[in-house]
Amino acid sequence: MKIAVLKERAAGETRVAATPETVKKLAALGASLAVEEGAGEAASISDAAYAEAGAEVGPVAKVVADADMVMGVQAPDVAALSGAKPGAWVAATFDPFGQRERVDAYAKAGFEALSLEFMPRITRAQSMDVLSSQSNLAGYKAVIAAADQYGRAFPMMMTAAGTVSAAKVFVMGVGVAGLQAIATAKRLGAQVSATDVRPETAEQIKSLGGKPVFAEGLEASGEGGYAAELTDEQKAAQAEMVTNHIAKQDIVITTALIPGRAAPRLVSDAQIASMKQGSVIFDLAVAQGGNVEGSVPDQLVEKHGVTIMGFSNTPAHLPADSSALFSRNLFNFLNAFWDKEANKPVLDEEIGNAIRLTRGGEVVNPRLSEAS
Amino acid sequence: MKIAVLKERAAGETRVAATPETVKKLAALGASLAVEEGAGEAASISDAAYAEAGAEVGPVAKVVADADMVMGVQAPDVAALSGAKPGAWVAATFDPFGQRERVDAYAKAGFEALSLEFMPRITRAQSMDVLSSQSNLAGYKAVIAAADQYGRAFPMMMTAAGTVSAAKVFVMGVGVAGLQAIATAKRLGAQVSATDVRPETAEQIKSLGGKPVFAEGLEASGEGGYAAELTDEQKAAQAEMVTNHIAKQDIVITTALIPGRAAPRLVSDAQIASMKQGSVIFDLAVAQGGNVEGSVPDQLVEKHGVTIMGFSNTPAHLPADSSALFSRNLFNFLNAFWDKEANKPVLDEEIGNAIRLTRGGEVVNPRLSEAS
Amino acid sequence: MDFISILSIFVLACFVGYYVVWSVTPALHTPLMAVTNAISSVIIVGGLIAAAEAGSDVAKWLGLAAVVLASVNIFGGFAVTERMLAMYKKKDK
Amino acid sequence: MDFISILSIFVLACFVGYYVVWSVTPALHTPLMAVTNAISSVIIVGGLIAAAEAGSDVAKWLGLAAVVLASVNIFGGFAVTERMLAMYKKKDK
Amino acid sequence: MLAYLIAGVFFILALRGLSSPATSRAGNRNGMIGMAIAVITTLVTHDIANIVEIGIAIFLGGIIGVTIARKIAMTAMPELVAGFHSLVGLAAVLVGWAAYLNPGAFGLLTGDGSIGAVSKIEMGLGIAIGAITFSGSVIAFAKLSGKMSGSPIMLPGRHVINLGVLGAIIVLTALFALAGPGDTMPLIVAVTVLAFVIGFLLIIPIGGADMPVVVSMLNSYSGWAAAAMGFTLGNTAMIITGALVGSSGAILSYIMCRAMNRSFISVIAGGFGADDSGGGKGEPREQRPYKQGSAADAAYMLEQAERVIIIPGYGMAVAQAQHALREMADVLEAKGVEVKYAIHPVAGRMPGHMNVLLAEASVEYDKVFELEDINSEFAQADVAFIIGANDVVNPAAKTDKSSPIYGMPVFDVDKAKQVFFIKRSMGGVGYAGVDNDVFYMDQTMMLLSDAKKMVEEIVKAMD
Amino acid sequence: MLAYLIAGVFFILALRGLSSPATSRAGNRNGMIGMAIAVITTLVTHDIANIVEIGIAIFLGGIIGVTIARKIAMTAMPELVAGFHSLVGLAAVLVGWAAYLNPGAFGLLTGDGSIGAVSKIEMGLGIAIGAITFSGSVIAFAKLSGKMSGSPIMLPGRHVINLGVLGAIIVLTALFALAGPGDTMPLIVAVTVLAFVIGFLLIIPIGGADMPVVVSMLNSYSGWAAAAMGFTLGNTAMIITGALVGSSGAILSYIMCRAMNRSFISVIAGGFGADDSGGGKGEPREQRPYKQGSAADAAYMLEQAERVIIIPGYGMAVAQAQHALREMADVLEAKGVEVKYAIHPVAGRMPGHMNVLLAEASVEYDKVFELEDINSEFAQADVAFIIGANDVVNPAAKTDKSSPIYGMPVFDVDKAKQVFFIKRSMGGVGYAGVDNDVFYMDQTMMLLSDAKKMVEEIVKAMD
Ligand SMILES: NC(=O)c1ccc[n+]([C@@H]2O[C@H](COP(=O)([O-])OP(=O)(O)OC[C@H]3O[C@@H](n4cnc5c(N)ncnc54)[C@H](OP(=O)(O)O)[C@@H]3O)[C@@H](O)[C@H]2O)c1
Ligand SMILES: NC(=O)c1ccc[n+]([C@@H]2O[C@H](COP(=O)([O-])OP(=O)(O)OC[C@H]3O[C@@H](n4cnc5c(N)ncnc54)[C@H](OP(=O)(O)O)[C@@H]3O)[C@@H](O)[C@H]2O)c1
Ligand SMILES: NC(=O)c1ccc[n+]([C@@H]2O[C@H](COP(=O)([O-])OP(=O)(O)OC[C@H]3O[C@@H](n4cnc5c(N)ncnc54)[C@H](O)[C@@H]3O)[C@@H](O)[C@H]2O)c1
Ligand SMILES: NC(=O)c1ccc[n+]([C@@H]2O[C@H](COP(=O)([O-])OP(=O)(O)OC[C@H]3O[C@@H](n4cnc5c(N)ncnc54)[C@H](O)[C@@H]3O)[C@@H](O)[C@H]2O)c1
Repeated sequence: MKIAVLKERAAGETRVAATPETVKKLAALGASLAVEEGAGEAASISDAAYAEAGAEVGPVAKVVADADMVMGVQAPDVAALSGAKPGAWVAATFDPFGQRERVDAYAKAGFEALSLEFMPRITRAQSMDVLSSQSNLAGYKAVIAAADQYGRAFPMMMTAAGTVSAAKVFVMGVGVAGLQAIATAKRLGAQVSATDVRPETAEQIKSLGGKPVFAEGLEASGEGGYAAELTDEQKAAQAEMVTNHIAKQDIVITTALIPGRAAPRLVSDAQIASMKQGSVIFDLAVAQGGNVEGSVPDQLVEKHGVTIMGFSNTPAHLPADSSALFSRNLFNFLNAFWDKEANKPVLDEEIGNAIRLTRGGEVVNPRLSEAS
Repeated sequence: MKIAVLKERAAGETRVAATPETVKKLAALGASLAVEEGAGEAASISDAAYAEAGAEVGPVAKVVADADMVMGVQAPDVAALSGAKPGAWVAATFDPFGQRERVDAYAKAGFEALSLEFMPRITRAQSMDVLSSQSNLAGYKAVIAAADQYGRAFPMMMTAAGTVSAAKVFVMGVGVAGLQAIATAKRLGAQVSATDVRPETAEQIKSLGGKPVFAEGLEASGEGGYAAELTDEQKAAQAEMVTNHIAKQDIVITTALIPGRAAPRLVSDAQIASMKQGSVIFDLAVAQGGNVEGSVPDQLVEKHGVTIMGFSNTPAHLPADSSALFSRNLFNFLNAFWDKEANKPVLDEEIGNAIRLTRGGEVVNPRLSEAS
Repeated sequence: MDFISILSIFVLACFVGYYVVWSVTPALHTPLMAVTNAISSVIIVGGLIAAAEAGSDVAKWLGLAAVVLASVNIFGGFAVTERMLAMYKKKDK
Repeated sequence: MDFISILSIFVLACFVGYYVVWSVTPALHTPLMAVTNAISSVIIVGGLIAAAEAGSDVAKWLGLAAVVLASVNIFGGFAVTERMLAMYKKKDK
Repeated sequence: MLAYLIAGVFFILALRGLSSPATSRAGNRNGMIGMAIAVITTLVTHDIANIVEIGIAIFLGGIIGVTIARKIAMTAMPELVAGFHSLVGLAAVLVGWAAYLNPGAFGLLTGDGSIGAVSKIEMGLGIAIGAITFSGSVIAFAKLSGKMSGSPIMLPGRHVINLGVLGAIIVLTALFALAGPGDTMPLIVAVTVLAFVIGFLLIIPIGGADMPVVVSMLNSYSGWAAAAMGFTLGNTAMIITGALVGSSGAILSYIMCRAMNRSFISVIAGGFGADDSGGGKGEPREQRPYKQGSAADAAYMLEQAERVIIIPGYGMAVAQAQHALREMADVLEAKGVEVKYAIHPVAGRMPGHMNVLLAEASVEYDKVFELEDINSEFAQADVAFIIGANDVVNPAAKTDKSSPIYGMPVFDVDKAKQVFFIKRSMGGVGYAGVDNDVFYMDQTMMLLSDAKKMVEEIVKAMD
Repeated sequence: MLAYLIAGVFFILALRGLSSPATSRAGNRNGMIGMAIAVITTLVTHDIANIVEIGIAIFLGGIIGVTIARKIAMTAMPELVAGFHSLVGLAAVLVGWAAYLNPGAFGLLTGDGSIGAVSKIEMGLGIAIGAITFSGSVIAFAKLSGKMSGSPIMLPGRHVINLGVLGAIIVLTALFALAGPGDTMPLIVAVTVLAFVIGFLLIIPIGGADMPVVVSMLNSYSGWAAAAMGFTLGNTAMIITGALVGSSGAILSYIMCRAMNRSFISVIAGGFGADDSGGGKGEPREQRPYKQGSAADAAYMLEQAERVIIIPGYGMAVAQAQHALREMADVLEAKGVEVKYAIHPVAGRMPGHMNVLLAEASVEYDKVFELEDINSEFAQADVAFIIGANDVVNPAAKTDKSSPIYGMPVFDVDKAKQVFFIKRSMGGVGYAGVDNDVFYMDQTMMLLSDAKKMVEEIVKAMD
């Protein structure tokens, strides 16, 4: 079985879907690997390192030719896949709701698209879950970037020249990224508070030394540990809580997402205006529509003396680690289903059906059929 | 007594020598304050805030006119001071060794230049010591900036997708900035080691959870808690230790300075070449000539896959806090010597003679006479 | 011996017993019970006297029976304690 | 009372004394000394007997002197202890 | 007899030695020496008509005792001790009767050739307490060894019956003391029989969980019986020892109750006060037996260990126990114990959750290991110390295909010699909400408490 | 006498009560009750020829005792106790002599109208120990109250002299016991005199720092004297009490030596073994007196406090004591004590040094105060707890123009009721390298140890 790893083509994408480490491990399973020239450059991995790990390194056409499977971080345009075996697998993130046309194109081209962000949140799939591994790093990066942007220091310092008080950091949305953001801000010495709509997160916030700030009676746990959308009434309650709390904050990190929908709007312009001069808001959801009014991906927006920032692709700002974890997720996925005899992975129903978008020219995923 | 606060004219300078807080306190002592329009802008302080605190806000000419004293972060060119009283005091940092011409110009213009970086390191002057307060913030900022630049996360994370190992941070030069760098890196979860030439720093490194790494037999404590220059032999010993240690490091922060001299060269190009791809070096001494071979102020230099960075003015990257501390240092200085009856500060010999550069048309500072 | 002396001895011994176990590690509760059990077989002294003296045959046989029972206890109790305590031999470091 | 009983009582009381102070808080060392001092004035019993009985005038006066000294101790010792312990009155919360 | 006093002192030293593991073996030796002194003194100071029989009796008893002690399984210790108690009780009864039948030998005869009233009271008490000890211990033995159901057996109206019998014993003993020489036999027989009965009645209603306390209490009774006989015989060794055993046994039962959080009164009063509800709070979802331990137990075993592996989980984070944990590890390391931390990839609620907290507590990175690197070391570990983890040690992930966590790699804690498991209650579950077989393993000791509090107590208990 | 036994039990309970502050007052009461029982019993059971004189004697003694107890300054307690000891010693001598002169009254006469040899030995011992107690206590009193130099006075050849005198006492006592009725007087006089002398000789060479141990040891002696007289008189109360006081005093001196890190033997042997070097290790740069405390003392006072202010400094950082400190504060807060942290602007070695460490230990920010905000609160604080800080609490910064730290604002710790000062030794200095008057204040207790270790011990001592 030949697996091709392409250089990412999306703008700003610095990650790569395989590292020398996973190349070696996949080769040990029995696969033959081909890696496009320069694929790892942005993640500080040289072509030589891939070659040394046992991959064939070459130009894209040669790499894709006759591949049984293509691995990517973001799914490549179908055009880039010409030459791959018919019905070949393409394992990558597809943003299936946002880029439906691409999914349709894959179906038309007869590839089997495996969308890694549809990996079910079950215990045994934890090690294959790219959303978790990438959100985790994104949560860390958001705080570091905000700290670098902020004109003051995070920790309290009582010095001979007077006291620098600790920055007040407010984390909105306490999923994987939010928790790591709490942990990181706390480490830096900030006073951290956080909010969510799933009540079980209160204990989790405290377990990292943060202070939960919850609107009363708000409870919107959805399926699989995800959040559900709020009713209008709930939204009003939440907005009021935020209005009261946010004016005292120096740093706000928003991470709220609802699967399959636009990110919820958590911070309004009026609320931003109530904040102190020099405060910083990092909108981790900016690529999904943004939690913060006026946030623009990859731009520093200054409003009412407050800086609003957010990256369209946060994990790409930690290319080395995010590539390492992404590629290990992919390896764990293939390894779990690898069939020695067939010398290829054979998926089971629970996970296979969950992540498979297209097969035999059709869009087969139930979540996509519902959504359309 | 009229005190003028100017908007900083130096490139990249974002700080300001007075904040509304110190304006109010100085006014309470009996001074009348004049602040140039837009002086606090870069530090998130509006003109209105100054006015509210009791300062007269206006264009530079009006502010300087008849001033008994001018306060600045970096000393302005003499040209900007026309209109001030003859013999007026100018309290600011002068970089007297680096910008000797400016000092001479001040002498010629008949101003009394008070160089704050010459504040003696005695206990009662601690609260007036701008070097300490600004180095402290610089040490913090260096780590945050390096962390933002680094393609990986600092802390160890054992996750379902595998382990991210902790970044190894090496701090060279353990003065005020170095200690804060150790503390900040440690907070972020890095494995921190540090080195210096003053042996008493070993205990201080440990007191922050870092690991001292010292070249054997190296001891070069100078006067007033500063370091002395190394002999060639000592330099060789240090270089060997660094060569052995640095290859294993992910992040290097250099802070070594020797008063009145160019910063010592601590890291050579060959040593950089031995480091891992993707490593980051932050040279805090870059403005004083740099501890690292090839470092250029305010530029990201990439050499052997390693990023070398450094700001010409690090505290200016935390404008709000650095202004607050700088201006409080200044206030503490004036307050300590304020003579109620004369309604102006009257310096004593120990501190006055130490910081006074020019008076009555002459360069009067002993350190400058020695140096020339 | 007069009653007051005996009583004094008794009372003081009660105090000693009280103090002596207050600080026992929980892990030693069972061995401690085994030892006190063995020690309480000091009743064998009564059995010995009964068995030793002439006068009543029944009393002698009762005494002998008491001696057997108490001996089981004494030997068994100390031996079993020794076994239990072997677990607590200080590890060699 | 026979010697063995007395000796038994003595030995057992030594054990009790040993145990009773092992766990004393250092802060209570001085009050403890004051109390034991007061208690050891139980020697007054001897003084009382000497003073009470007829027979020897010298003995009587010696006894009375002993009673005075021991009384100083008893009253002084307990009173001073009470004063010291007043410092340790549990604060009202 | 000075020798008896010396024997008494040796017994005191014996108990004293037993209070700490370091001196416990010397303590046991002291006990033996004391006993040898007492026996030899008795033989030497009496003219011995039947030295051969006595020799045989001692020899016989010794053989039996040593054999039992050698053969018995370590797990059967509590029942063995209960069994031994019954022997002491019976011996006391026999000695009492012997004294009654041959008062002259014990020097109990008053001027008129009868036994003095005080002596008779002491004798009656000795016999009664001995008999209670005997029958009570037999029941305790039966319950502990499983020969009888461990659950409490509640007779209707038992309070009234018990009080009646006890009253009868007291009245009969008084009558026995006052009765003339010819009338005493039926009275003492009645006392003996009733005492056997009450011992039985008192222990029958006490549940198996409280048995260790009962055994200690019976131990105390056997001491009082010996002391009573000592009064009768005017024997210092018996008085000292009896009082010693009596009071130490009582205190020990009290301490045990306190450690188990049970009311002392309700346990010792047994038949009088035992509450009718079953033991244990916070029912496990499945009523399986588990062992609960105290901080002191854990402290002791940890100190004795050579290799300890700590497995932190979400509960440590909730309790914010990381600082206390680090402190515990410090203390252990100072004692030469090797301590490692095993971090599961999904321990906690976010990736790297445990790492954040351990770094906060300044745990060195080189003591922190990931699953693959440390899982093979459990076989060499003396203690696996699980603090607030649950799912990540659940063997169901390896064995039970129907479990929601099936397929996740987990720590092989069952390979460790001893497992400590800190959680707040048997009722609580982990993220996956499933029961965990580790709770019920033989080598597992559950430490039920808030993690921070428990670890702090363990630190306190170590020194 | 049953009553004497009861008195003895009350005395035991008295000492037992004194072992913890909570029960100490009840303990003192028990002591009074026991004494009352003993005295009344004696009066009731003897025919009293001189009840009036006795009444006057008791009344007189009582007045004196109570007056002294009321008037004495709290700081003079140790010398007062020493003074009281001398009285007990003298009383023992007097009673011994009374018994010698009027043996009939004490029932000491044997058949032939003389005193038995055993009684004479007991009597001789009682008198000798009493006399040693007396003269020893007088010296201790003089040294403690400053009436005599506290420094050890070393006689040349004192070891030989002491041994000789002691030997003479023993020999003379033996002769006294064996001598015929007419020859005893000179012997007992010689014993008495020599005992006075040896008491003096034994204590003279012991330095002032060891006096508390000596007082406790003399306490023990007074107990033995009472016990010896108890043997003579066959009095249970005196025997029990004497043994109790004797052994507890000895143990107490041992405990005190251990706490002070001094060898027990070298102290009690006094004249025999006292090393000729002055006491104390790690000389302070100026030999000024200071109080040293133990973790248990600190724990106790902290628990009793309502407001505690912690002042951390560079030493806390060096010891990495922040986690332990946080733990201590947690325990105190759980007991209702208010705990605040006072951070000096230049504490540590870098700006914000303390903040980093306290944040690491998760100390809430709202408990951390800067100098200006908290300095006025020391007047209301029960305890200022200085851990590894030094320069930042040095009052020389306010008062001494020549000091290198003159002009720096410092914490007004002298306003707090009690100051604890943790550092490793009296020799160590802070960054500025100057001595600190706070060490020598009345309300300061120095806790000399590594900061982390000390705080951990304090936590252990609290419960
Ligand atoms: N790491 C991740 O990224 C992540 C993310 C989401 C989910 N998960 C899941 O979370 C689980 C992690 O497993 P885990 O072993 O760490 O934890 P766990 O299985 O959730 O168990 C937590 C344990 O801690 C106890 N506990 C809670 N509070 C306590 C306290 N204050 N003191 C003492 N004990 C306390 C609980 O029992 P009591 O209530 O009886 O005290 C329970 O036994 C896995 O199932 C994993 O799949 C992990
Ligand atoms: N904050 C800054 O930016 C800065 C920078 C440079 C200098 N300074 C100067 O540093 C000083 C700071 O004052 P400070 O009060 O924090 O500290 P300090 O005056 O330096 O005193 C430190 C104290 O800690 C004790 N100590 C050291 N290690 C210890 C351990 N392991 N356990 C227990 N005690 C220990 C030392 O006594 P032993 O040795 O006897 O234990 C000493 O008493 C000021 O003089 C300040 O001017 C401050
Ligand atoms: N068991 C597993 O296998 C596994 C693996 C990974 C994550 N998870 C769990 O899944 C959950 C979701 O994680 P995620 O990070 O992917 O979530 P996410 O990225 O979908 O959302 C981020 C957070 O935003 C919150 N949110 C949504 N709408 C909000 C609103 N209006 N206001 C405030 N907050 C809002 C969500 O509750 C969530 O906590 C977490 O609890 C995580 O622990 C479980
Ligand atoms: N008492 C006071 O009032 C006071 C106030 C502030 C600072 N200080 C002390 O002054 C000292 C210097 O502080 P600073 O930060 O201003 O120093 P700095 O900025 O002059 O130098 C930074 C560090 O570089 C080190 N260094 C110099 N040459 C080196 C070489 N070749 N290799 C490695 N390291 C080298 C120095 O030893 C120093 O630690 C510190 O000890 C600080 O605590 C004292």
